[in-house]
Amino acid sequence: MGRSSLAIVFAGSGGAGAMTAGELFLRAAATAGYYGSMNRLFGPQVRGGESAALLQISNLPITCQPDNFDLFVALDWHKVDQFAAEIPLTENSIILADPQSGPVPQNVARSKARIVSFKMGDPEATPLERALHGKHTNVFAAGAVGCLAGIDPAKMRAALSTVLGSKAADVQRLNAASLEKGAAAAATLALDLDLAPPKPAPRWLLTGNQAIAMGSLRGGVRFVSCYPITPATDLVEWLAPRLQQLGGKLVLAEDELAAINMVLGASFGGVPAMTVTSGPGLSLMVEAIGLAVAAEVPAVIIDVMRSGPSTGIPSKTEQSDVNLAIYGGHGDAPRIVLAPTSVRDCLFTGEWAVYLAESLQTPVIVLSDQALGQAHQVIDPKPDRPPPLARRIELPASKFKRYATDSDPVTAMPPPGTPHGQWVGEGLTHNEFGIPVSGAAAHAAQLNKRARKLAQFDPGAWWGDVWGDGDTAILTFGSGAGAALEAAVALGAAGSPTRVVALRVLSPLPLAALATSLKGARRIIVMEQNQGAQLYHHLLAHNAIPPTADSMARPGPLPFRRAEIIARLAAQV
Amino acid sequence: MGRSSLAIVFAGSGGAGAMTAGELFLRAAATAGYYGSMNRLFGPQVRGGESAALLQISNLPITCQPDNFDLFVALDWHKVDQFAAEIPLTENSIILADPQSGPVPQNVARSKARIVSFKMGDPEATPLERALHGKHTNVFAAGAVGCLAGIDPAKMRAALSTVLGSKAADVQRLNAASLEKGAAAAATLALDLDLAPPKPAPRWLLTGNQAIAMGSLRGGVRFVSCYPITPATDLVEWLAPRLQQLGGKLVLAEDELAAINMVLGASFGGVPAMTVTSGPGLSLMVEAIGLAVAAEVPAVIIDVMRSGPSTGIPSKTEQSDVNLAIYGGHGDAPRIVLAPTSVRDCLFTGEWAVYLAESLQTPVIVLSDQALGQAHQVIDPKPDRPPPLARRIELPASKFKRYATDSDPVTAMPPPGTPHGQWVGEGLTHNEFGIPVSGAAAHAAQLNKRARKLAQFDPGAWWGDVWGDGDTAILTFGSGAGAALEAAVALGAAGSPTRVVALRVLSPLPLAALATSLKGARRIIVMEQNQGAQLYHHLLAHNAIPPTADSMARPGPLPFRRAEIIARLAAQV
Amino acid sequence: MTENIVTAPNMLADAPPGTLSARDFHSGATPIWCPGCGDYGVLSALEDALATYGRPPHEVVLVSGIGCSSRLPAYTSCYGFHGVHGRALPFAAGVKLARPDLEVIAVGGDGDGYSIGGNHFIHACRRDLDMVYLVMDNRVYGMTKGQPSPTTEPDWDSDIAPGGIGLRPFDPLALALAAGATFVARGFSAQPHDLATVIVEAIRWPGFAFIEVLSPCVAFRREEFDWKASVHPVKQTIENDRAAAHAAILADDGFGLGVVFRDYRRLKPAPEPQRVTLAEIESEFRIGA
Amino acid sequence: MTENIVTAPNMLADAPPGTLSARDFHSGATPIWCPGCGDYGVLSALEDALATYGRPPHEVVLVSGIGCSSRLPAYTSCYGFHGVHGRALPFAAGVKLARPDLEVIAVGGDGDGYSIGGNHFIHACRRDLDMVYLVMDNRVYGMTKGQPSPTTEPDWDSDIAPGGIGLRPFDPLALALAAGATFVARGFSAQPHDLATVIVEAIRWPGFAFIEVLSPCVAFRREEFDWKASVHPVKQTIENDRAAAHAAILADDGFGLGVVFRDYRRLKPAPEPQRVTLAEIESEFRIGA
Ligand SMILES: Cc1ncc(C[n+]2csc(CCOP(=O)(O)OP(=O)(O)O)c2C)c(N)n1
Ligand SMILES: Cc1ncc(C[n+]2csc(CCOP(=O)(O)OP(=O)(O)O)c2C)c(N)n1
Ligand code: SF4
Ligand code: SF4
Ligand SMILES: [Mg+2]
Ligand SMILES: [Mg+2]
Repeated sequence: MGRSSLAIVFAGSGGAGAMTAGELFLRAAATAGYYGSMNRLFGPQVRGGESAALLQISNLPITCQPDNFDLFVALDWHKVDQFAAEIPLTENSIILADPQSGPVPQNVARSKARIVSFKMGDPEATPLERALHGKHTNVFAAGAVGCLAGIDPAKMRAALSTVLGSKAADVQRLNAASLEKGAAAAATLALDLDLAPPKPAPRWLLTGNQAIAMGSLRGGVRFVSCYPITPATDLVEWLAPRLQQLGGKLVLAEDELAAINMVLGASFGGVPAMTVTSGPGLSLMVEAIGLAVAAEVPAVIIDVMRSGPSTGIPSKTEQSDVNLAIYGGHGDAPRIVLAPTSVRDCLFTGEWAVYLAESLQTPVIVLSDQALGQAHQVIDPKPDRPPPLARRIELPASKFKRYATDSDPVTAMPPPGTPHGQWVGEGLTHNEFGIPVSGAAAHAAQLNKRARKLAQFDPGAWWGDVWGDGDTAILTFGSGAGAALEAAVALGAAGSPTRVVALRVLSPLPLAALATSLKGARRIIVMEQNQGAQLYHHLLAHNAIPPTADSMARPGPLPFRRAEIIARLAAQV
Repeated sequence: MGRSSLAIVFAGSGGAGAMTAGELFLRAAATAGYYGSMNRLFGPQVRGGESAALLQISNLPITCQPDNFDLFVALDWHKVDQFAAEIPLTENSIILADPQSGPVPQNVARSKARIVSFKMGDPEATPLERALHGKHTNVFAAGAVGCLAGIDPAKMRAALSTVLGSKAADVQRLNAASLEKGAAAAATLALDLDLAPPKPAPRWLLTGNQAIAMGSLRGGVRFVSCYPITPATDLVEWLAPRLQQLGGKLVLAEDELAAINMVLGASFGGVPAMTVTSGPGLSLMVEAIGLAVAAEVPAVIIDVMRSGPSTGIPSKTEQSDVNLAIYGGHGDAPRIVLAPTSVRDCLFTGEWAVYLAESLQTPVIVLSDQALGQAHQVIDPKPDRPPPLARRIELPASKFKRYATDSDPVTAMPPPGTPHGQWVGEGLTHNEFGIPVSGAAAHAAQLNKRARKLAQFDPGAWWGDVWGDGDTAILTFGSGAGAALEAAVALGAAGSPTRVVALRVLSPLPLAALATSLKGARRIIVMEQNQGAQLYHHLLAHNAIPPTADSMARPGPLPFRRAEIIARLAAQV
Repeated sequence: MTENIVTAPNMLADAPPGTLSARDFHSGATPIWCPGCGDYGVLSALEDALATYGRPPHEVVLVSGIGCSSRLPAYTSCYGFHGVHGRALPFAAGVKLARPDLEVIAVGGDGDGYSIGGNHFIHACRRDLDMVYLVMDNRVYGMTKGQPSPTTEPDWDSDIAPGGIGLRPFDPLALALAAGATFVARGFSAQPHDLATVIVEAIRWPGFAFIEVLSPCVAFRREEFDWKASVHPVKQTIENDRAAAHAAILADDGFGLGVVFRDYRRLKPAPEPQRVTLAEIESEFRIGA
Repeated sequence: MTENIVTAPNMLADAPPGTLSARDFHSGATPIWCPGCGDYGVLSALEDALATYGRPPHEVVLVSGIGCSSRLPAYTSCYGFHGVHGRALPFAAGVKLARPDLEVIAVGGDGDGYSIGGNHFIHACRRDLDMVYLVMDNRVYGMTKGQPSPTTEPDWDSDIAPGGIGLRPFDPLALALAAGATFVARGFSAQPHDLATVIVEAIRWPGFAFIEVLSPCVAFRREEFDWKASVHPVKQTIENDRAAAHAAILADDGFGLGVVFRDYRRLKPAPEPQRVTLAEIESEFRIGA
């Protein structure tokens, strides 16, 4: 009847095409009806160095990386062992390697995984053919794994042609041949990796970055300005042509200071606007975020977090911009900070961020992370959508005061071009008309106006996600949520009922909802991927958790896995 | 026997010279042997608008603004009433005004202060003389107040000539005449403002900004790069010529990004270096502060806080950059954050900041504020000095690893020019040699190295100042400390023993010392001048205070005064 | 990439019927400027120019950074934004890109534009959006009470740079030219009528139009009132020939007033992309049954 | 302010005795650069130049920002600093101002230097400190995998700017010149020997020496390998005449190699201030008895 999930790695050096193998396999499995996910590892080289595609295929939605990989396919061994810490293997794992690639490196062999010799590449290809067209080891290997996992060969062929795209016909033909040969060769291996039959359904295959981008488009974003930065660049690269095709604009700014100020300008012009960055860029934006708070200009800021501080590890994940997102900026400049709870939720949170920014005339920061953003995942396609909320633009019947403090703190913000609506956006302390003043009363009145906007913001049911009601509660956010949930499921099965609370709204903290969600929990552990326990301290700062709550914080870039969480919970009792 | 203190305001429009009157009077009183202080208020005009000099003269050191002013001298009434909220008067106050200036404005008259008509200016001057040399109303008024307060006329004359500096002889002569005439005219007033005799001692007259600058010079700073910003500019303007005369350099950068990076460059070069800014500038610097953390480069950053967020109220005080100073920057980038507890302490804290930065190879942010920075104060001249601490530069006997993690976390940092010491400062995650790597182990090792540096930092007795042991504790910092102390003294006298804890080290929090200082306190109130209760939440975040502690937070720009604190404490019981 | 020659159609159009007067562009707010500040002249020239140009105040957006000069937007009756120091140009670019139908004018000072905002200045020249940038250059940071800016003479004495900053000042016109600006002019606040004429031309210019305005600071640079004696019209407006424009700017004493350079050569705009719907974009993700 | 003519004494000096070789400047660390990246040629030219110049590695500081090219410092045996994106020049200025005895060389890419770092670039030209700035221009953001930079051709197609960015590229030499640079040169990574010669001259130049180096990106701009066929020596090195230099740069096709401009005219440095002690400064505060 086959196993319900399978975790596979394709790894190899520059030309070996591990990523192509991974993409092809993921797509085929997804088309066949499995859930799946793929994360990618790269060496230090800028391009073409060694790489590894980390895949999972399952009959259930996948939300985190596996404790161990079942199958490690070495396209070659060139420097591949540097990934060892990120690719856990056990004695039950299988390593598929061509004896021609040489011995298994120590770092990998140490796992005691079973090594299976497997000649990869078309044994019949002539040396000339190989030189001309490459060895297609990767496609051969993908074909082999497809066969071992029991993926419908027709789906494999279709996925191959999608992945190859517009490549020349002979390239297509030779690759197709390699795919078949790989499958044929695998049939000779006595390995049982068969998956249980899939449960096909209409699904989407996308990355977290694409999901946020899509959400923002749904929310109405039609202007994006940004400066490239890993791991956020692919979000905007996906967005650029599509935004244009929707009649919007994507502008490459000279730096992040320009990017965020262009966003504020476009937003002032009346168009929902967004910027996309990672930690270093967010650091450069905090002055202008304070301006957006003070002048009350909507703006969406996506931060795809990476390992910090400073340049850190640009291509790898961490959750260490919590403090900056919530507290970054001089003066009292409260803003909304959200975090998607999964790749699938990126669609929801991306869209919601736009509505909140627009309706509350405030900057909204979305904290995604590399692990979510660059994960390719198969998801169920119809996630909830937040109800649309729009900017208040209609002029009041009485005299228009842009920054009136005597009414609803959300005041009218007519876009330029509106007759009789003229106002001057102001970052200095101002009176109700927006004229700079320096008195304590006006200062307090405007600070209170802005605070009231956030105080009246009610996230409703979307403040976060709660699973279970065990007396241990794991409180977490972002890419940690999936692993926490898997751990909770396992702990519950083992007789330790555990609940998981994943915050979607990190600031202002949804205190009442959080208290309800934690009711009855005898033990609270705040789990996050940074050294400073930033979320934990933020929660303590607002008495959202008792001083006795525990912290489970460690830096990136290794993802949290189920086994680690279970072990840590056990150790801390 | 006379009163022990006197609070006086000189106010008037552009040409009226309220500031000169204030400076002259303060200097004379100080020379005579009184403590004194002066704060300044300006209207919105860039130059030459209305202004007010807020003075106090006393036989005791002055550490905060008075509850009320005893004497309000209106040089004229032109728009002066806009300062009313900042110049509290009572029925016991006296307003000295020339009937020719017209009626007392409502905002001021509302106080019910006693209005005393007083013709200001030389009654004998001819119209031609007045046109040529001005009316010297301000000097006349200062002469009058000097007489009323019983300041030695010789000291008044000496102070006048100091304040006039290198002005022409006839200007000096005419002003001196006005001074005399003012004194003579005052003698006719039946007002009892006589001060108790002074207790002369060698003292210093300086601003908080000058005191920090002096402290930094004592600490060895010989390179400053900055970009002008109110209210920090006068600090560097004072520093510029003196630094040059000490063989150092002050560079005017093109922006704050350049300023902080120049500071890091100079520091890398081996020279203790500093930048000076206010909120908006600090916001722009947080990326580079993270670099200083990661690459372990000493740097002193002075933030003279003003009202925020965004451009806020540039010339007025607030304490709202606490969050930014402690938490600003992406990634885990802990740094040291200090705050001087008084103008006098600016000398100490300015010097100490340099030693901490140098000895721990870390950025140190000093949070001063406009109320401290621009207050002119008479202080006792020999404050404690911290023991000098220097940078570790000697190469180890074994192979030199700039970022070694196996030893003292403070590792050698030889300056360029040192043979065999070559190293590359690195903002990416790096190994012990400073080579960029992306593994989790090296990442954690370096984060831990830096965390250990801060963990081993022991501020000793200088973590903060504690006064008294009452069962109510006011926990505060910066310019709030003086007012809290005065309130505590009054409360103690009224039978409510109150202690004051003023933090000098805001981060990392001196948890043990703080706990000791709060021992036995049944009520803890965190007092700070911002809306978000930033310090309060920071203390909660680290369990430094119990969740039951109270917050007394409100935004600027009005200073905390004794009476307000007493009232708030009473109300909150 | 092939080039287009723009003939700037609206440059040739007549002024619209004079239904608006300078007063219609005045907000009535009291400037915080010192009496005698050059910026008053700029404000009145701008109001005149806008009246002449003839679009109503609600279709005009004035964007500024921080500084005395940057206070200008609130003194007009247009839409406006007084942002943070140095970032007027990217904000203005955002407005224009999002709302090409609006008339966008960025204003500010020499510190705002050439010091902290220098990068945006050169990139705005290169980006060549259809907007105006007007810098009130007083060769000092007025708002922070008198420090040398990038255009200050090297020997100008100040507290922060005793004896002078010792650096050769920027020539903003040369910088703009080198960065690719297509319209470069200089005005003088004490000649508001001529300045208004230049501003109208700049508004009509179908690209980025840069006007450096000499605007004395009465508080910290009294000597700048002597500029009255130094200014003179530029010899000629150079068209298309950037090298000649550089030579002319370098040969000038810095006091030549008028339009210095116009470049009619333009890159062909990219073709409009095909339109799609949100649903079509979503369908890209679809996989499986 | 009067001007000084510098004759750049060390320009005329002989090369010091050749006790150092290029190897002495090599750290042995393995570059992360793609095989074939132009930056290898720049690294070897720089090592050669430093050996020729003859100061030992510990007296040289290499400063960079972020980008492929900015990885260079760690590949040499000198002191170095790999800072944040775009800020190499102010960091280098800090080193030089604090330690005039050191040899300071800033390096980086076109994104680092002309995009995010553009303001520091023009201000460094103006500040004219005695240091070298070497930009490895590949007309692309290599490190972030292929986006157009300020020097990229307007029609270069990329994911982020489909069909091309549509903006006229900066000419870095023209910008440097307009910003006041006194030494402006262009090199080519595939001609490391000539490049080394230019670098030596730049090091010896007693002011800010800017070298734009064409350095192809094999990963994202394969077509740049055709630059080999396009480069040619500049017609002449222009001295002091900035207008002529502008004209020459504008007339050039962007592939002229060599020193383009040298300006020997300098401002007189301010006189050294009188020295005081800390105690004397403290005494200013003293008041009363
Ligand atoms: C980030 C930041 N840095 C510094 C300042 C302080 N600041 C305000 S205006 C100004 C300079 C203004 O000079 P300029 O643009 O020439 O305007 P002017 O006042 O001369 O008209 C400075 C440095 C600020 N507001 N924000
Ligand atoms: C503040 C900040 N923004 C963006 C980035 C991302 N980033 C790293 S390198 C780079 C561009 C590099 O281009 P270039 O300077 O031309 O160097 P090359 O890689 O082409 O040599 C960018 C945008 C960053 N590290 N920091
Ligand atoms: S300080 Fe100078 S620039 Fe500012 S308002 Fe006064 S005169 Fe004008
Ligand atoms: S991506 Fe381009 S610039 Fe970067 S190392 Fe590779 S070839 Fe060189
Ligand atoms: Mg100015
Ligand atoms: Mg590049």
